[in-house]
Amino acid sequence: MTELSASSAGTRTSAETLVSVEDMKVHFPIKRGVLLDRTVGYVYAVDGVDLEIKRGETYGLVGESGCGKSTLGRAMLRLTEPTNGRMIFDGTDFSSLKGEELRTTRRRIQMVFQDPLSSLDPRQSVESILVEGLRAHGMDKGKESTGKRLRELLAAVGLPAKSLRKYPHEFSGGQRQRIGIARALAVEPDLIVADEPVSALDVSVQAQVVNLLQELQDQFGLTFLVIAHDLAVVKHISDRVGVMYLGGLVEEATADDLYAEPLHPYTRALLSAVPVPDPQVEDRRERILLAGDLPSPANPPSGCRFHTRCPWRQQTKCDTDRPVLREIKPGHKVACHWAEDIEAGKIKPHEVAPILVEEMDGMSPDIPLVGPASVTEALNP
Amino acid sequence: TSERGSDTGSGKVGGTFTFGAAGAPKLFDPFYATDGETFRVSRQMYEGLVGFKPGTAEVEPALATKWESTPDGKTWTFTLKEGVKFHDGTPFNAEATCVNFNRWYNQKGAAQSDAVSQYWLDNFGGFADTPDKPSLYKSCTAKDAKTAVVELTGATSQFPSVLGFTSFSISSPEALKKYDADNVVQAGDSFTYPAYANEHPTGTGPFKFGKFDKANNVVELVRNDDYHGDKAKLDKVVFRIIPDETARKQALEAGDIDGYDLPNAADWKGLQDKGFNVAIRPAFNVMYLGINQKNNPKLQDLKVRQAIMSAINREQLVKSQLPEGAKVATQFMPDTINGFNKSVPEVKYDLEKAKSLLKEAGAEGLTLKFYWPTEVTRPYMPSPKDIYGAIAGDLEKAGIKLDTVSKPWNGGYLTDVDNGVPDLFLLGWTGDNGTAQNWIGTFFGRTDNRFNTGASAWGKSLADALAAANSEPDEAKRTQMYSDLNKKIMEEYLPAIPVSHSPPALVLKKDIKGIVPSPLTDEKFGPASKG
Amino acid sequence: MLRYTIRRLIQLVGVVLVLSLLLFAWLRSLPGGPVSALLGERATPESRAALTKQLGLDQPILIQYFKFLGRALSGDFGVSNGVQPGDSAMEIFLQRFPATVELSVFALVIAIVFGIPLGYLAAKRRGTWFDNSSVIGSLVGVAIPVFFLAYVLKDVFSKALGLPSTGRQDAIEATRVTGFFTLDGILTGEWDATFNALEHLILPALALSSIPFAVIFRITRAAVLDVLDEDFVRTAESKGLTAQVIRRRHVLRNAMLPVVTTVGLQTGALLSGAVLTEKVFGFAGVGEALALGFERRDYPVLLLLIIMATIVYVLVNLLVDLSYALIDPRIRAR
Amino acid sequence: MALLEVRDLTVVFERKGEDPFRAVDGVSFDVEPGQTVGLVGESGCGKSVTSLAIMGLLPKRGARVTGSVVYDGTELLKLSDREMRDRRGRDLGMVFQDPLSSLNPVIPIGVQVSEVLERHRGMSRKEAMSEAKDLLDKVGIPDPNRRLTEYPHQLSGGMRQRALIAIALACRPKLLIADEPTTALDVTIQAQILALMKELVQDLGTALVMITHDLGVVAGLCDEVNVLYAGKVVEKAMRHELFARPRHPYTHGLLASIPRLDAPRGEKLTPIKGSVSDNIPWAQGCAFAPRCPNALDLCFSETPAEEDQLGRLLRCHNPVVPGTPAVEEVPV
Amino acid sequence: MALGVTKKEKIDDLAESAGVSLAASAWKRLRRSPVFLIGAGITAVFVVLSILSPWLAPHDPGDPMLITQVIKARNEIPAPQPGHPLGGDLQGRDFLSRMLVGSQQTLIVGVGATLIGLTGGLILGTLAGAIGGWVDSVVMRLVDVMLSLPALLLAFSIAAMFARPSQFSVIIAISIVQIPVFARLLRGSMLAQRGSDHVLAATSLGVKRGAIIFRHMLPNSLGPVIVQSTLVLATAIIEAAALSFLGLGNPNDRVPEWGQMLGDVQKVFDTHPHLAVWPAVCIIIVALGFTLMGETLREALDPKNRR
Ligand SMILES: Nc1ncnc2c1ncn2[C@@H]1O[C@H](COP(=O)(O)OP(=O)(O)OP(=O)(O)O)[C@@H](O)[C@H]1O
Ligand SMILES: Nc1ncnc2c1ncn2[C@@H]1O[C@H](COP(=O)(O)OP(=O)(O)OP(=O)(O)O)[C@@H](O)[C@H]1O
Ligand SMILES: [Mg+2]
Ligand SMILES: [Mg+2]
Repeated sequence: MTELSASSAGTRTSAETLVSVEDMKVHFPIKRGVLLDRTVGYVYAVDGVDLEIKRGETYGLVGESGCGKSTLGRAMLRLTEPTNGRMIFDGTDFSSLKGEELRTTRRRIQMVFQDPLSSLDPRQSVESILVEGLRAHGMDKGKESTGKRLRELLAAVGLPAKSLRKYPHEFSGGQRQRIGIARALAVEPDLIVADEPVSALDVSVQAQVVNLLQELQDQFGLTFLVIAHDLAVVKHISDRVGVMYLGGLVEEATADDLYAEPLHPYTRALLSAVPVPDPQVEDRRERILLAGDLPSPANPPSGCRFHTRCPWRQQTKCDTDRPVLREIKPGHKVACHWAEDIEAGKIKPHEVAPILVEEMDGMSPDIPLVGPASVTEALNP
Repeated sequence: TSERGSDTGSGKVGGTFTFGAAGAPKLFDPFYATDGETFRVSRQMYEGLVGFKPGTAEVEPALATKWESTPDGKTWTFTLKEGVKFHDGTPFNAEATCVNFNRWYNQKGAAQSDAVSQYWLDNFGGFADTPDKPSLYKSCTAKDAKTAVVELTGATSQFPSVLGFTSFSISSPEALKKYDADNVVQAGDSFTYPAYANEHPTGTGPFKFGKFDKANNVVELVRNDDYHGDKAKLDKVVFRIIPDETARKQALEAGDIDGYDLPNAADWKGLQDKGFNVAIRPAFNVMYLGINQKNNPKLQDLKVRQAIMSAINREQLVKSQLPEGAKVATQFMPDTINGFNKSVPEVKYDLEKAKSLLKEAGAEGLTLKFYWPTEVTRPYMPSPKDIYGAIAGDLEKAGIKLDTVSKPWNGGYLTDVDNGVPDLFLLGWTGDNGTAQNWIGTFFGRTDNRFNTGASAWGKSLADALAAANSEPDEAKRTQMYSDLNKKIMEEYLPAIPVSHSPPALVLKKDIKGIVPSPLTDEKFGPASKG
Repeated sequence: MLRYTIRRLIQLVGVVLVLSLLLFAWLRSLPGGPVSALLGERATPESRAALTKQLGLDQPILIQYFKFLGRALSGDFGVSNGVQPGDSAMEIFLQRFPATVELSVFALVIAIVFGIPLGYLAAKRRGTWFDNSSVIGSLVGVAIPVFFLAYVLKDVFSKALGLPSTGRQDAIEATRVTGFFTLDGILTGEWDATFNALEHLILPALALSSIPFAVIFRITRAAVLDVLDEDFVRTAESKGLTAQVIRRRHVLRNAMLPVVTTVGLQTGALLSGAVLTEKVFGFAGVGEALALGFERRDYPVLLLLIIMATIVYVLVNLLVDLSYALIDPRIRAR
Repeated sequence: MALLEVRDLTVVFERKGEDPFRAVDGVSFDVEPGQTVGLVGESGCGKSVTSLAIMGLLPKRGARVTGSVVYDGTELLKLSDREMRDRRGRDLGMVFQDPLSSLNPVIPIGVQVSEVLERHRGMSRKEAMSEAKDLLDKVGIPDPNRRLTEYPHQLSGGMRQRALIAIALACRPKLLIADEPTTALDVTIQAQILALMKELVQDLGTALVMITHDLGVVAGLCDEVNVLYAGKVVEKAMRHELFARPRHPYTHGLLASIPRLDAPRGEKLTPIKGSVSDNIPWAQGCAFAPRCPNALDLCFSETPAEEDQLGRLLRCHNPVVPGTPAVEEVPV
Repeated sequence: MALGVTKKEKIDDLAESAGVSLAASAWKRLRRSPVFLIGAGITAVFVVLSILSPWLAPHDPGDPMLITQVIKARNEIPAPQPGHPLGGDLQGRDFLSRMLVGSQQTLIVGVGATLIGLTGGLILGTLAGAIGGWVDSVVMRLVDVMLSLPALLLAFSIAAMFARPSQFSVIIAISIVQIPVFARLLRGSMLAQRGSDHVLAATSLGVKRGAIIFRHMLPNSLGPVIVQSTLVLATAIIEAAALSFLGLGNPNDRVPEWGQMLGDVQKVFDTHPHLAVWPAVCIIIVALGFTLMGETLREALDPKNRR
């Protein structure tokens, strides 16, 4: 798989491709040890992801909690250092940049976070939040022009101009998210990575932000990577959608294609599981219920990561070979050994006995270690 | 209000006398002892050739019934008491006496340390194998069973009264040998002692060693039924170790102990009111304000030192800070010592005089580094902080500026005083015996002393004069020489300011009889009785 | 769990080594010390110099330290020159340690027996006068200097209650087996000795328990408040369980987690507090030895006792951490 | 007669130094035996407080509950603490939102299931344990024997929620209240849990009060739906009715602002303006008025009464006319 | 009609001020909390008193003006008398003046120790929390060593190490003990800040590292540290007393400090209890004041208590 992506790297980076991620891996070490910490295992949060985002498009990334969406996003921005792989951004290898060069290039890739409150420094006024980025990149050219720019930004995200002097806590959730978006916009980025931009918002407010994102894209020609677990939202705003399962992409297609004809068993199950606010649809729907839970990323299943829960699982290949993401139809890629056969109805789904998801003893970093690790820890009042 | 328990002999036989000790005895071999708690216990089990008359510092016969010296004061013949037996049943005689002398003189290795054989080093100088450090002791011969002849290398006023020190008590030669008495080993910062010193002290005294129960913090002595003199009336003497003074007081009040040493002066009245016998000892000490002439040349001016003396309201100090019976010191020794000079005038508090003296000396605005010790109380200095406060207040009134430093007694104070760091310091002395040499000789007998008298021209002559007086064998002459020196010290030299003599006390239950408070803290429990 | 224990033990050794070197170096660089203590006011410059040389105090600190370490490994930490002059420091520690253990355990028991139920009640009655006054009371408990409280107990309460006002020192003489006076009496059948020991323990233990009590009370209260807010308590209520079962099985068990840690940390307060309390009551334990050691600058004893205090403190907390696993299955895996 | 009749339920929180806060304001609804009733609304609208009030689980101090809750002929609000304890877990079961924090972390799952059996069905520990095993099996927990001795942290999120359902249904209550039972779960797991609940409720004939903010969940599960806004039921209808013809501007707005998976891409969403916190701060008037495109001046001064309009209950002065899909375009 | 319009405007305003900040809501709750008000009141009175004390004190606290009334032998000290309402102390100094001036010294010791501890903790905590990696490990090992000794015992030991005890040595001994506590506290919140979204946001904005640390991480980590400071102030005053009690305090008592006054009178506690009770009660009240303030502050700032 690695060879494949490496050899095709040159051809892929066409003019219209803004971002291309190649074999990105992020493995978080799990450390234990008597005296010195030894690494006893890894959380395979992102485990070999290739993807491309075209200039001006919105790429949506969906998947269940813990499948590595956020980690992938962060690794692309180098907020988490990837273990392996690289990201070519507009022709330059962003992954290998260092120091000042990295810092100045960061301007072009911005992020919007899930929790609008925690992503804003509570001690800074909206003005200084917005100016900070400008200043970091020498875009703060005099009081006058900066002031004008700030007002433009606020207008763009639909906030009143008098917001500048206020502090984040004085805004509602939706408004805060707008500030976060304005901050990202301030430095005139090319790419905005939005990690769950609406999932912390009230349902009635979600739509405001979703609409805003779409408007901004039209207005500024931005490229978006939208990460979300809500399929409906992703489908609504994305041109293309990638589905992640346990650290890897399992399917990638345009939004409509994906919904119309999901090829990967996981995608099928996922789509069928999303409730639709329409009783008639709900009453009609056939559900594909998956058995069991998402396996621990510290101990991923061999072969196809999904084989433990897959109703179409076959005796061969599934539990030994890891399927590669391959293009089955134009613009529609899927990582399944049997995708064609399933589509053609050659393989029928069968019952799957739920398999216990074993936590490797204490390995999962999800378990909060309640109580102090030592005397000294507990001294924190 | 002092009740001298002179009613010796009356009183019941039997019973246990429990004494509250401030600390555990370090060991039981008096020769290596250096501290009061150790001496107090040893004193009950041992006797020396000479002793002190109860309640005084005067020498009296003990194991030796009489002694005489050649006119040059170098050869001393002791006639020993007969029929005396050590606790282990072996006889005491001239030979045993000489074994003890030779044991002292022949200490080896770690035992020669200043921290181990301190009393020997102070009073007799070096050892047999330290030729560079001459010894006062030369030899001991057993002329016959009851006559021992001790030869010295020079005359000293202190002999034979030093033999009354508990350190120079006579031990059983047999036991010394059996329990490896001289085997002192240095271990790290300290010394460990042999079995003799820890478990088998063997003397001739009225009490025998019982046990040292470390778990209960109790030392127990039992009556020596074979004692050669008046047998002890008490069955047992128990020393209960109670380090905290208040705890000792409360233990006394609760009836757990029968007495303890050095009650806080502030408690005397209360204890008396509660019906205890506060036995006040004669004040056999002196507290002085030390002056070091080294660092500040102004201090080499007699007028400045006199000004300091006049500036201090010693009377007020004695009245407010010291226990009942304390007196202002006119010189560096109490009046019970031969050589005390009655004609030394008492210098009164006179602020104006102090100021004018300072003016004359051109020492107005003088700044002095004044040291006082923390973490200590001494019989002559019950509360250093308060005493310092009073003196400092007086000096400041006279226009002397003070740079005050306080350090823990063992945590730098003594070291600094010895190294001549301060200009003024508080210190004092408790006498070991009744010789003048033990007082002014100790203070000024050398020029590199704590007052650095060598800095003044008279320092050397004073030291020489003291040496001469000490080696004068004739008692009357010697006394006169010391008396003259005392006057000179106070009027012409004034190397330091003697402040006060204060009486320490001992508190006992009313029903304890026969204990005579001693200026040397040399209280013997042999004659005591309870009830 | 085992690995964790070993790790902590190795850390402890490191801490003790570093600590001992620091203490040793600093103590040695101070004026006074053994020489002053051994010679006292009768010292002369010569005797001082001679003794300094003889004790090897003129050698470089590091050499002195290694010598010290060599001896220390065989249990020889030197000889006291202030607390119990002449006794070896180790002897002093061994002799006094049971007393402090007895006192601390007693104090801790008082603190726990009163602190936990009161804390629970206060939390249950949050905001009532009972809660407010006990919270303020516990804050006062922390604000009272321990030794002042000890004096008040000693001088006022001992008379009122007819209890001995001195600790241990005037305990009656008895056969000593373990050094724990209360235990010894039971072992040897000398009941009066046990009774006497208990009498002597009460007031110092009360004084010593003030801070642990206040802390345990407040932690319990806070922990119970936290747990009462937890969803699983609501679940338990929704099951219709009886109040007792909820209190015992759901609330207290979870609330005990932070309390247990706190109890471990209170060893620190107990050890420090013992220095003050034992001094006031003349309770012949390690604390008093430390107090005397500080006063009299008895460095060999201080060195050993401080190291021992560290070891005890760290070990107790290690034990507490380990026992944590008994109540919290989430930690067991480690 | 309805199994549960909630009438005019009002919960007021008294907070020191602040004005009392009406979290639930005159909520009424009925639950027939075997029926599934939905309570939907956005965060903070009083869903959980309503359910806790029914269960008698609100704090004794600080919360004033008025109105009436009649369960099977008994007025629950008048029961003593002890009587209420006898009913909870036996007659009324409840499932909570966060399965991890809703289970006691230091007690084995088995005990947590069996204690409710011991309490209400007088079983011995042993009987209860074996019954617990069956229960775990029934809710689809694999290898139930082993899970009995395990602790919550050893289970995955879905398994935990299954265990909670097992606890709630252990005594076969006639009424189950589920407070957002799937919000903390992933879609695929949510589907499992919803299917499980549906199945169990049908098998046992249990009535279900389903609390959720997800209109999709309601659409698939409930017979009757109550839409809450700021503590009041603003609209109540059978589910087909409601989704087909939302009448309250709020319901209408909600449906219009949710992106739908089955809708073609590019369809514009029409959000509701403002945010939930933009409530009307005084007692009169409709709380939704500040955000409402249909608001009249009347809406700001007079609280709309609950009225039966066209076969459904509605609290609105100016409801959306059925068949007019267009909500006025709101500037963002 | 008009009514509706005005109400609508009002609502717009309200909507804009929706959400209340942590600090503001904390303050709102604090203002009404009687416990906080008591604590703050005590603290305020104490601070004002200690600042004004040199002018309030009727006499020089170091002048043994009543020395003639001190008679050790009979355990007599100056009784209350005209001009000296509380009498004199063991050295005949005016006790009221000493109590008054003592408040200032007490404040100095408390504030001094807290400031030094805070500064040390800030430096170590910032290093560990902001830089991380081996710096963090080294700093934390150091902190662990310091924490392996019970706090007060560490203070005693440090105080005992000063060859020349003084007010300074007391302050140092107390403050060093606090350094690890502050350091851990700060490190903890810094680490939390480091992973927080707004720091990530600043990083991805390309803000320089120093600016991130000092403009984002540090200011946002200070809250708990400041709360801790008020608590440490209380402990410092109490610990100073314990040090004096053990003879490790400032031996120069011409300008006294309460703890020193209390620690120094142990010998006469049973006969002149008032010499101990006055400073003790003052210490307790002041420590209580600071603690009440700190605890209520902490509780108010705890997000858990926002409801
Ligand atoms: N710093 C880290 N150290 C160790 N493990 C981590 C770290 N960050 C994330 N993980 C683990 O990596 C896996 C993927 O996490 P990630 O946050 O990327 O998931 P996600 O898809 O964004 O999920 P969610 O929808 O919950 O946000 C998870 O199992 C998580 O526990
Ligand atoms: N114990 C309480 N004291 C004071 N106010 C409370 C309490 N419990 C809830 N509230 C308030 O009551 C209101 C309704 O809360 P409730 O929990 O019922 O909302 P919800 O609809 O369940 O929301 P969510 O979807 O977030 O669970 C909220 O504003 C909440 O702050
Ligand atoms: Mg995420
Ligand atoms: Mg809720």
